[in-house]
Amino acid sequence: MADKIKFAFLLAGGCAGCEMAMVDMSEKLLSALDHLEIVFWAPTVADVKYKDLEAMEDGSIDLAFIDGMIRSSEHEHITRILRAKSKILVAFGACAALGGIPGMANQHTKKEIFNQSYFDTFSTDNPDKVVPQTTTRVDGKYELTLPEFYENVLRIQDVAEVDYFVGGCPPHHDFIAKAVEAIIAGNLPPKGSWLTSGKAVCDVCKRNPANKDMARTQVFESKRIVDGEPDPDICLLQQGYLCLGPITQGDCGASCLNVNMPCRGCGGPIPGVKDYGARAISAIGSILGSEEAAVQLMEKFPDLTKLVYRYSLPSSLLASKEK
Amino acid sequence: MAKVGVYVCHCGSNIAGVVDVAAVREYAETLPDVVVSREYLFMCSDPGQELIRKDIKDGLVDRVVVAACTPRTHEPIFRKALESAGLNKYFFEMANIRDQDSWVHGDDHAGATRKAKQLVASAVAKAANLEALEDTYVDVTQAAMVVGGGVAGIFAALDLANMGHKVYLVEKEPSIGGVMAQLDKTFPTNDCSACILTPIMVEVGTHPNIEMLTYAEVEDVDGYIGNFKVKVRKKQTYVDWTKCTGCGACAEACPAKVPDSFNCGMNDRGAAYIHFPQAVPKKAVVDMKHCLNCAGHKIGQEPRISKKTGEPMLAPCEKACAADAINRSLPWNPEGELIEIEVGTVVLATGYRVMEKEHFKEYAPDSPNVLTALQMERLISATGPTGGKLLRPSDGKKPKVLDFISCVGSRDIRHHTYCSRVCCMYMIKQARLLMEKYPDLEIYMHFIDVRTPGKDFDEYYTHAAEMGIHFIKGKPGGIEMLPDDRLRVLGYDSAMGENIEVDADLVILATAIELPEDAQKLAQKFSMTMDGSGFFKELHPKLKPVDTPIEGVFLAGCCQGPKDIPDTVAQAKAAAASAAIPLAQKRVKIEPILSEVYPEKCSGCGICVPLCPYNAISLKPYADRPRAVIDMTQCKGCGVCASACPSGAIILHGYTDDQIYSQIAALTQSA
Amino acid sequence: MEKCGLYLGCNIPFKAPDIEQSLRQVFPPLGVEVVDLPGASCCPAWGTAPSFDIDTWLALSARNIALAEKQGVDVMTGCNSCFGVLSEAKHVIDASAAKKDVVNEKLATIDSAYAGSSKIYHIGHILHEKIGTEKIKKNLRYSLDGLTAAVQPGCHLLWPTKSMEVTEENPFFPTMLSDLCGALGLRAPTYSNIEACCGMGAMRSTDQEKSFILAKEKLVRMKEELNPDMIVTTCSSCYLQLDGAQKIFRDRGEIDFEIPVFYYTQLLALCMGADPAEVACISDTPRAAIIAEIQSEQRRMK
Amino acid sequence: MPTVNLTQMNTHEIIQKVVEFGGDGVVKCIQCGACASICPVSHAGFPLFCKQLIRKVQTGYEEEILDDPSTWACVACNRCVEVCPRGVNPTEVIFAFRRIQANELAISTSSLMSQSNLYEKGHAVLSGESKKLRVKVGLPENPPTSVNDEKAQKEIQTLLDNSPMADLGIF
Amino acid sequence: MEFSPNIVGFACQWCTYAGADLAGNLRCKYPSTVKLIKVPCSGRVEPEYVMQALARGADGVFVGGCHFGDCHYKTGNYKTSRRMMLLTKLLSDMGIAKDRFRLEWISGAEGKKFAETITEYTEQVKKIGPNLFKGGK
Repeated sequence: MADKIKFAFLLAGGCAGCEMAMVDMSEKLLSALDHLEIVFWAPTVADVKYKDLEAMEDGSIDLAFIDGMIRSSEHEHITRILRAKSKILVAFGACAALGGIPGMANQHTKKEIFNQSYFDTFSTDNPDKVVPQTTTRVDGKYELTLPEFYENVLRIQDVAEVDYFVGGCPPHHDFIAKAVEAIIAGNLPPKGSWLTSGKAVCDVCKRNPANKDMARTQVFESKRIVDGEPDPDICLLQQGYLCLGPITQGDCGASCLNVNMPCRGCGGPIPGVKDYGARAISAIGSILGSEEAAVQLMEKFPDLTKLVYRYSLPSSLLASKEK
Repeated sequence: MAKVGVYVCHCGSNIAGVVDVAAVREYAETLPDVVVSREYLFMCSDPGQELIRKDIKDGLVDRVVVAACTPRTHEPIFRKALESAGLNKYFFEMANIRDQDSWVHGDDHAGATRKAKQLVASAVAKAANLEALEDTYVDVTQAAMVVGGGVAGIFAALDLANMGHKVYLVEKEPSIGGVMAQLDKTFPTNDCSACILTPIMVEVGTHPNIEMLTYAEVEDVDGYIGNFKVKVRKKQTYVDWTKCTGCGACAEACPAKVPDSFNCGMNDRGAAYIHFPQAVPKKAVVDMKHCLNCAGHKIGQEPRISKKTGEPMLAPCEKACAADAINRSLPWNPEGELIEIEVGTVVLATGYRVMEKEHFKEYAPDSPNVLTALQMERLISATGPTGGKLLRPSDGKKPKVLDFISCVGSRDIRHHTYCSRVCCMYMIKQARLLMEKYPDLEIYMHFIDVRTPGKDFDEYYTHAAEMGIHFIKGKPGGIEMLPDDRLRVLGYDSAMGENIEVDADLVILATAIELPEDAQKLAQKFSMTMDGSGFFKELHPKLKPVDTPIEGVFLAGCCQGPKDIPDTVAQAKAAAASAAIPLAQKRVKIEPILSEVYPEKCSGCGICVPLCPYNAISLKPYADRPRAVIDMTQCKGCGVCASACPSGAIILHGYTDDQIYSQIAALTQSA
Repeated sequence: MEKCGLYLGCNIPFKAPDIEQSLRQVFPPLGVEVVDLPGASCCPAWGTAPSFDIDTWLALSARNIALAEKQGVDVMTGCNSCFGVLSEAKHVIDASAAKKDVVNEKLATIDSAYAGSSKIYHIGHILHEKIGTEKIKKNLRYSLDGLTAAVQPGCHLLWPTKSMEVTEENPFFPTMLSDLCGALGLRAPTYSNIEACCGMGAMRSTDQEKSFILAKEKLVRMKEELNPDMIVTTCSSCYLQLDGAQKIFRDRGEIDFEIPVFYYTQLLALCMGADPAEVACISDTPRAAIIAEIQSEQRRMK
Repeated sequence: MPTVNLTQMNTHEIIQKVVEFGGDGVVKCIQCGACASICPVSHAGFPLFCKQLIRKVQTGYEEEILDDPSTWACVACNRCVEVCPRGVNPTEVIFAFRRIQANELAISTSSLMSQSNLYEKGHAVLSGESKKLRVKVGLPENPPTSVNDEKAQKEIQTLLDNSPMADLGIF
Repeated sequence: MEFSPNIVGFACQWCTYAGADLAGNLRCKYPSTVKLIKVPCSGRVEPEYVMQALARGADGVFVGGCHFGDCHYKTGNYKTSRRMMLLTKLLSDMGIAKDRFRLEWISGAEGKKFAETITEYTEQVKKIGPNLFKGGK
């Protein structure tokens, strides 16, 4: 057996859910650890500091995962460091690969976000109107610093070259296991690829009419999940619940569909798609049965953008607003 | 790496007079993938094409961009040039720098030149991403369909049949003949319409290659050139046509009163009727909408038994029919019969209607003495409501003063902006026929302009003036109703520059020719495009006058635009000849600009399946999973499925994502 | 009770106030409350602002319409010309947001604003469409059975249909006024030039003699074709022309007949029992005899 | 009438002017004559009715017809608008020309009276008899209009003062 | 220099592209701002194309198809209409000025309308000003 693979795991701007998913591999993680030597996984698993990472030699890490997105100068800094140290860098999970849920903040300016966070909410008590500064002098002598909060949420690939992408919020543990096994076996696609089956959720969804030898029909009325409990055996889209399964990579095994919830797109677009949201409205717009149905949809979903870009707004072709 | 050759056309001065052609050529040289860039006076000329062929043969270029007029007319020409030089003809792309540039930006030479450069860059970018495609061929069903049994349909059907092809002639009325059968005499020779048309109708009726489907309408069309599947509904006649001899006894016996459409509503016919005396086929129908169910004998029921006689009580039509063709006890299906016919080509000859007078409020439409010209035609016809006698509808008296008004609904933005083309001539014809028969009549005719451009037409008109018919240049703006049922036409005489009035017994309105509503519905079934005037649009106004955007479907007669009988017959014969070409070739080419599924990318979501307007997409197992597949013979290449596919598994050859993105990139490069 | 803003114009209040009086008397019993539009001006007449500057015309018209809008009522006019000017102005303003802005900019200088919420009706439309002949019949005290009228609807009530709230089924062969006459028991057959112009208005002020050509042709055809007991019109201009010109023709010996002329609501008021001294007492062509006949005992309804 | 040399006419300028003053239909006219046939102005015998005016404008006449009062005889009956098959809106062409005439003060003096009445009292038509007549029929001396309403008169004057009409010095 | 917008157009080959050619035949003048990309049907225009053009800095994007009922492929333009309705919403949510994107139905017989539409649309885009966004991927 060859040497153990030197492995690093970095949390950038996320919630650490992806790391929890990794742990959810359970026994499979244990057997994987036979092949992995964890050199950095702060702070969840290993007590290694940024400076320890900075001290490593460039290219000394074989494989690095990053979860979470870039929201601050700290995220960018450490991502760039890890990139330099790693032979293979994987953007792991929806935030890292697409911008994720936090990416929806790109519909708002930094100023709006600060106002909301530090002034406007009912529970905020901030009479001096204090907002975070990158540097603060305390007692006239101590200079304290904070990372800079960026105008926009960025993906990992916006600040560093990414070799592979994994979707999911979080990635499904069965799928992580497959990916890790493939990496260990050295069975990797060309760089820049997604580690994925390349198939949509529908391919693995037991509700897909095609999987039941039934014909798909057009949709005349859109529904939200609050509008009632969907029939658990029939395709949600057919029932009018805007499921994004057809547009989303299905390495999750249609987990949400299995619990009667529509897909919201965390798996990311099928490879080759340039813009997740645009592709989603093209597909959904196509199966609507009438002009009225399109109008009704927009009334039903007044914030359509946050529906179709729930996990991928920073990946949109029009990632930032026209100023 | 693609080797793109760019060829910029001067089109004489059409392009070069506005666009700096040399600058465009030089700019093209700087574009990626471009290996050679040339300009020439007329690229479509043989020496122009030779420039391209030589560069291909010399191995210099393997993709060709021509910047010239428009691909809509010239793409096929240049593709042929590529083919003859041994290059796949789909390695061709055109930049439209004439129709969409020099011709519309004549006052902005700099802007036109800048746009030409961008259009060339866009074409080059697409060209570099083009793929080789191959034409395929399918066999042609050896039969043709002609829709519409007027004079246009009659001649199209006869010519096709005489060439040896099986022809289905579909006509919505019980008889063929169309509007021409309603006409009295025809200009400019004044020969009797029925006399010249009837023998030809009989020829159609007896032709071994022609199957007439009268009282029938096209319900649905599927398929493509060479293999159309047309569903035709034969409406229920309630008369057994295999037995009916056309004697007309049922029509005479029928007590119902229905406005006779053949006589433009000027008299009544029965619910049981024969379309007109010279009908072909001469068969009766029962118009069930107006049937009175005499003797309580409803369709499909046994007759009641008379208490007096003990005999069954039959309706008069049943009793009158000696041939036993009318049997109301039978369970006639009101839906008639739906039959599916397979044909290789189709000629549409659905004809026209004239506008009703009700639209023209200023012309006293409520007066019975205001007639449309077609009503006038029936009024002077020997088979018309008065047996050919000129009588005033309000009181049956002989009129003394007649007044014709032209351009009623034509050349009028409230109705139709076009000239109906035949009105001037038929008004003059009617006036002449009337003058010849009743020399004491006073006849006035109001024109905006008298239009007589046909052979012998102007002589016909000037002779009418010599006969004493009064021609007045100026359109009347109104009619007043006088107490004695006469009509005061309020006119203006442009020649004198004076207001004039005519107190007329009869006013005849030359109402516009227009496409009937049912023809518009038919147009949708055949995916016809309509022109600005509301008629079926030919593929090219000059060079493809009987072709349509749907390959294998051709046009004849007034459904394509107003025209007279000689022009209609000429066009019908042209349409027949064109429709015969695929039949003679026995196979037709299918262009490869079609959609295709990459099954290994397909996720089987099935979203594409209900989108296809041609039902070309289905899900079939591929490596044990349901995957979409497109039937190439059904696909028309619209690309709606490719745009919808969430997996990007469908591509439309000739318009792939890569190709279009490269064009977007080129057009958003600052030029 | 439905309210309607009575737009008086110029001719009615200044030259034929008996018509104004008839308007004020007939509507309340028919269920329409007449609301005044205080401060209303000239519509403005075709020969004034509309002949000089479009925007000035629109602003003046819009100011009048705005008076009704402020009270939340529609406008009804007794004068055809006012109806034409106001309808056309409303049509032009409502068709273009830009025009509306221009108009409101002007109105802002006088603290007014045009919204487009009030419709423009002619009193004939209110009587025919809103009240209806059945309701009119129920309010009559005298019947005109056996009498014949020649009606004169007037140009501005007929065309252009594109800018009017209510239109005749066929404006070239109008029937509304004949219907309204029919409600009074009056026979009002059509005649050949029923739709023609009487020559009043701008034409009469430009060249009285030429305008009389039209008026005379109209009167002669009425006389020859119908021999009517009276002429009935819903246009104050036609009323003044046909009444006034008739006297002149007679004085000059150009015609040998006289036909009394009524504005429709005058006749209606008489049939409802109004005092002729209030509602029908100003005319050049004598009306006393026919008025006496109308309100005679034999004609009183049971 | 002397012969008109068409090449010496400036058609562009007058057409442009008519279009600017609201008669944009003038270029659509094909001289079919429908408007003339029912035009009261033509029937009454005025020389420059709708069709003639349009033709003359199309031909480039301006000075030659500027003083013709026929246009002021148009009662705006709009029947021509209703029957015109080309969407010319002849009434508007006449009014456009009237506006050109008005701006050159090529108008009758009697018309000036209406303008000043409108300015002073808000009514183009007034009558010296009116008060007497009104009292006779049992109405107040003045109707509830601008005639006796200073605020309303001020409003109308403001609108007119701020209009191009004010530049003509006719109030 | 006056701002001359760069407008990327997508035109169905049966209607709007033919209408644009007809504008040429009729010599109807319009600004040289729009450059058409020919597609078989407006239903081939993916919302992503519109976004890509805007992302790459096109000042305006124009999509032209057949009138309802006139689609050469029966129903393609209905699909276009529904997709573009949703796209318009997305673009506005993402802060793209309303007239950066325009959908019009122009038939092959409407050469004059094509010229008028482009003239009017160009004016609209001029009013918004240049697209400063250059983010195409």
